[in-house]
Amino acid sequence: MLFRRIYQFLIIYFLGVLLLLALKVLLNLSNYVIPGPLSIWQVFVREFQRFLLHVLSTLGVAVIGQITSICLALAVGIIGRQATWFGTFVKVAAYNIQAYPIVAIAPIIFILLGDGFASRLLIAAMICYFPLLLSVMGIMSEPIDDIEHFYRVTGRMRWQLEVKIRAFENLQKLATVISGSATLAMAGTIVAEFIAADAGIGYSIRIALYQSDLAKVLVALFLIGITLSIYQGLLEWVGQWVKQRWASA
Amino acid sequence: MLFRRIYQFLIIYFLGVLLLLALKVLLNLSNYVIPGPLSIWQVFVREFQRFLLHVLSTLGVAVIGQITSICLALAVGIIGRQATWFGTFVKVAAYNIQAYPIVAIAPIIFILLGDGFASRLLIAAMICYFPLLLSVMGIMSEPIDDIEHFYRVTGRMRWQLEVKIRAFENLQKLATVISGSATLAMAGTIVAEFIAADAGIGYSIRIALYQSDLAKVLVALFLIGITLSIYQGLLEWVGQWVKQRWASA
Amino acid sequence: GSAEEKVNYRLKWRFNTSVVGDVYADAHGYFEKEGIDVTVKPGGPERDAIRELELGYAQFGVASADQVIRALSKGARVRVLAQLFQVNPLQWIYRSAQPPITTLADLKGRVIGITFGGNDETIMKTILAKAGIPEGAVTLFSVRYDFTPFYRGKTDLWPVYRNSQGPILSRKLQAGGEAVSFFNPADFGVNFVANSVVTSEKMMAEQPDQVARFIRALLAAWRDALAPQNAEKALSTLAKYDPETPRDIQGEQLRITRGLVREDDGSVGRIDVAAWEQTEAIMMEQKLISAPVSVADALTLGK
Amino acid sequence: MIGATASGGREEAQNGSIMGITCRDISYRYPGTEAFVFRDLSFEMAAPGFNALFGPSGVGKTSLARILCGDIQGYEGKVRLDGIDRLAYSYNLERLPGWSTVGRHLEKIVPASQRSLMAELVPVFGLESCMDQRFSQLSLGQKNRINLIRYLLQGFQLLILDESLANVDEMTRERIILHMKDLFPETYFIYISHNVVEVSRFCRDILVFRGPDKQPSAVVVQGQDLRSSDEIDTTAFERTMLEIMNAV
Amino acid sequence: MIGATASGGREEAQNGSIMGITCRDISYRYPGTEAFVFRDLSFEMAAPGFNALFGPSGVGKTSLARILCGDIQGYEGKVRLDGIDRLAYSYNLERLPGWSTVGRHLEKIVPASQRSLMAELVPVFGLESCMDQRFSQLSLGQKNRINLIRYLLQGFQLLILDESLANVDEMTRERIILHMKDLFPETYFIYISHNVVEVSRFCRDILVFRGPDKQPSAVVVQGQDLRSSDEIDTTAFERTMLEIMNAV
Ligand SMILES: Nc1ncnc2c1ncn2[C@@H]1O[C@H](COP(=O)(O)OP(=O)(O)OP(=O)(O)O)[C@@H](O)[C@H]1O
Ligand SMILES: Nc1ncnc2c1ncn2[C@@H]1O[C@H](COP(=O)(O)OP(=O)(O)OP(=O)(O)O)[C@@H](O)[C@H]1O
Ligand SMILES: [Mg+2]
Ligand SMILES: [Mg+2]
Repeated sequence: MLFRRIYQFLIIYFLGVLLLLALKVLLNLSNYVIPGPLSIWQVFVREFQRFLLHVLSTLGVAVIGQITSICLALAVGIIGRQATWFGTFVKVAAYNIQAYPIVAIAPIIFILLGDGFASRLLIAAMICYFPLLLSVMGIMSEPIDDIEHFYRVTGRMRWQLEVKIRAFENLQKLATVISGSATLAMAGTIVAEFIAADAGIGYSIRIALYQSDLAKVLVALFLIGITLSIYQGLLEWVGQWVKQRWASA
Repeated sequence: MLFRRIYQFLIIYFLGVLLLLALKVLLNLSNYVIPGPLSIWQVFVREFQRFLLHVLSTLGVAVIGQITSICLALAVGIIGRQATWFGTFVKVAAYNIQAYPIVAIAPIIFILLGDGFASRLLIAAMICYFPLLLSVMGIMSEPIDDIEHFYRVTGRMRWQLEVKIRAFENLQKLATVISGSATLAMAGTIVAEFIAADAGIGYSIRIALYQSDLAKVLVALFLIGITLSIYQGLLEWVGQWVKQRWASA
Repeated sequence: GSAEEKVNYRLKWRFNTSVVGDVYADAHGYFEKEGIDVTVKPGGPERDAIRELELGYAQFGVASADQVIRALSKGARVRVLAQLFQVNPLQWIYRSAQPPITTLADLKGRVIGITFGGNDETIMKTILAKAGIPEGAVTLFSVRYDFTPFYRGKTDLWPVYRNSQGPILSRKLQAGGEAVSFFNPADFGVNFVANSVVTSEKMMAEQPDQVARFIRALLAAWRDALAPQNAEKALSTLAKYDPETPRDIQGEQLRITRGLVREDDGSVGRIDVAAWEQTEAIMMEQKLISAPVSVADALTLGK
Repeated sequence: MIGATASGGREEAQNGSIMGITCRDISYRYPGTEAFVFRDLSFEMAAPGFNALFGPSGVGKTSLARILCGDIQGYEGKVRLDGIDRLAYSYNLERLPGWSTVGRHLEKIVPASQRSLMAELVPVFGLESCMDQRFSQLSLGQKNRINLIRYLLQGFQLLILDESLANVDEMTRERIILHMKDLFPETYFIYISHNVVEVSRFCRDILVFRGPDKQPSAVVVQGQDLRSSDEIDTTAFERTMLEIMNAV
Repeated sequence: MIGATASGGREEAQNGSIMGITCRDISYRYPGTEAFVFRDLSFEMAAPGFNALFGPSGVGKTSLARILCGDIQGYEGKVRLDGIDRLAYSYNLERLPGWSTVGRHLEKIVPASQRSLMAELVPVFGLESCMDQRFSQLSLGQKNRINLIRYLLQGFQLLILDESLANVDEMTRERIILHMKDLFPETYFIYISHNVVEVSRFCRDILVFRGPDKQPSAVVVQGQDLRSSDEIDTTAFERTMLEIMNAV
């Protein structure tokens, strides 16, 4: 699976690059608009190590951001699943904050948290949490009567149990969403770096864009893609493992 | 419900503003860091009408973007649900594209599509589609054996039917995710305007940021929140209606 | 030529006072008078006029000198038609309460905001090198679009566009009881060229007449827009293209823009070859290009 | 007490220990449907023990059960549950959560005081070998029995068993019913089953449904109410069966 | 033909019309479990008609059914299905999709050639009033019957009915079975039920499971195979019942 994931990524990536190069040849574009294969390769060789380190540093933040947002989404999803006043209140809050483009509230975040690691993490988590939230909310607000009935009539139902039941019955869906959200955590971290940081691959991309250096951008995208493929492969594997453990403990 | 949604938004918004003002007083920040209530109000009065028009223009694009991304997510989710080579290929592609921060691929999008409406729409849709995709993928890849069994053994199962069965059984979850994705479509459109447009509330926010005018940003956020609350209320209502129609046609 | 010739003109930045001449030309029929149908398109940080020239999305554009030089170094066939800003508007704002910067040595010990990867980084590093200030003697602070660190005194100098952001910030801080000053690298001999009008070599070769008419119309518009007696007309035009900025601020912006673009004799668009060569040299020094590009060859001089 | 004010014959009861179920003129149709499930249904089940609802499929047994336990509201008529506070409706499609074995689940939900009873019941129900399995790994009849056993151990005063043993073989079913009667003599069971022999033999009051078009729409037939020690009286048994068949 | 090469007595069959089910030495345990569900199970069901699987809950009826229809693989031994190409396993928990009425669903999935047959079956199954309802609005027994009816109209040669009528009352069930036998004489039915009376009366070959510890682990008992026109031979019937009870 992991292996397949990686070579499929490679296919997609090179198809994309080929498309760009085809465009270059067709329209007779200079290296400034679309860099030639040679210069992409040179940039790759030159920047590989540095960019890889940046990507890994980004990945580190992304992982923490993802964990944070999973917790956040679970918390909000569990509270927001209720049709109570407070439940809908939390839901409305969670939704509205998401509607605001991060860039617009980033200044407020920086005022509140300073511009260190915390802000970056928060931005990454905010980009990542919402899709998780939607799924968690969808799953958590749908009763599984055949299982829950007993606990209700015996007065044993607690919210923890309810959450556990619904999570377990939707483990497959949750796993899909959580492993997919790795992607968002990564994108979120990159955006955060783009806005705020002076490290990480988002920062490198920002500089490359300032310098109109598409070759660097392409190399960065390549490394992001590879790293993400591996990370997601791992996550899926962990997901499988958890499912097996929980289903056969 | 709609009414509750709106006043809950108002509570949240004013709590947020109060927090900022409290911070202002506590840290003794000057007006240029956090504007005072009076100047926020003045900006509100001055800009209300203009910003409202911008928000509505943004909403228009967001609606189209959301529809586009629902279609996209359904298409990709339906193809990607299969464990075939092509299925995982599409999935890997869908995931990787998402991992790239929009800002990084925006230049490539502009190269390919020019800078018209298409680019903006694409960017808005790309931000919105992925969370939808995750949910659709989760839902579409989980068989509902008790219903599907018959169609399988009688050789009647077509992918359309499979999709229909799974969608119907998960209507509640899909409705949650789709109406929630309005939020993302809005955010996506604003980001697109931020990057590319010369109209819409995203553009206004960008200028406000460039001019370091937090009061304008706050007014814009207010209008975005109100508009979104109403739009989401409508969507939920439509969702209810569809559910009722489909479940009792 | 016929009035049917349609061309796109891609600006470097969105519609604001920095492009007053461009929108003035658009609003008051300067291009029509020359028989060209020009669509003036606003720019932005994600825009690149030189790319669009090659892709055929635009026939004329505004690009900064570093973009031109980078493009040349990568084989783009781009030509500079006119240099709009004689003085680079990219300058640093600082509070007047701080010791004034009268010599470069005064920078020592300050916290200086720069946008990593941006032109301000190039310029500031050139200045530091020129003044012999070692990297450790100043603190470089990574800048975003959010001014809070400057507002809250975490940085002493903050890069701004003198003509567009300058007046806005000055006013804000003044309202808070603080006066501001600007540090202008040009005052210390660093002339890093800013926005210029460009077109492709192909246009130059195939439509020299159209190019001539375009630049004639454009420069006339700039000249008129910046003429003090046309200030009201220019401001009314701006109000249409840039409703986001209050008119009094626009007046201030226009005044400053005039000082950066217009020469004493009222002329605009002069290409300062020495400044271009200095810009290229700086970029060589900073390793932003790997080999000289002979930028002078790309400049369209003499009229 | 559900859906009723205290009126009628039973409020003389001096304490809660005297239990009884009385329904008067119950009419019900599901929202949005035309047809009544039942009309003016009246009956009484005077004493605890193994009582039954019997009748053709679709006649309204489940609906009545859900009215009794309060799941369905909006009916006409009166339902009185005297001396019954703890009651539950259980049905044959219920599931246990999948994250641990059936045995562990039972341990969690059975009060300590009922543990020894549970130990007694498990072999009666033939479930020894299932305790280490997950619920999803059980056969249908095993699922039925596990579900029933957990309800039995909750100390309900009224327990409605909607086809709770429908997928269990007859021998096991008989054994289970006889033990239930011995071990829970004070409990009101309402057993819903399609097996006329079983109902006739083991039940006390059998409410036989006749459909909404006949009047009365249901009659109570006295069953043989057999216990494990009893010998069956074949004639009486056959009479009961006949009575039921004629009622339907 | 599933899980077997053509060897043994039946390959002499000149054409596909001679059907037969033969199993030889089937042993199976679920992956990850210790205990065998059955060991060296051998049996033959030589002719079409109403055949049955019978045995205590948890003995392996469902498992064998799913082996026969190919759902379960990885067993030892041989399964031969001669002359049977179209076969299906159906069970009592199946559901119809909810987006239209039961009647509309049936219209969609019943071939035009079977429409008149369907019109005949609906009243026999007592389902006239259900056609305008959604599946979720039906009673359990109604669900069972709707599910069964749609399988009957697909022209299967072998149809395994796993407790497909378990939640239907006995009278309706009897009526349904008799009509099925009349209308589908050429079809191989394998009927799984816990009702010994029903199985003894209506079935032809009854495979009675004895659990994995006894040898042979299952025996075939001849049932009365009653049709709608037949009178029941009480002695023979009681002998069959006894035979079954003894076998288990
Ligand atoms: N949710 C519902 N909406 C509309 N009608 C319903 C609903 N549930 C049940 N019915 C109808 O009410 C009638 C009684 O159903 P009920 O489930 O009570 O029958 P039952 O006696 O339990 O039958 P069975 O023995 O098959 O379980 C049936 O005709 C059924 O179609
Ligand atoms: N997925 C599974 N994993 C492990 N064991 C299983 C699984 N499914 C069934 N079993 C076990 O296999 C045995 C036979 O189950 P099966 O469902 O075939 O019984 P059955 O004869 O159909 O019983 P019933 O009459 O209760 O439906 C049971 O003991 C059951 O616990
Ligand atoms: Mg029922
Ligand atoms: Mg079974």
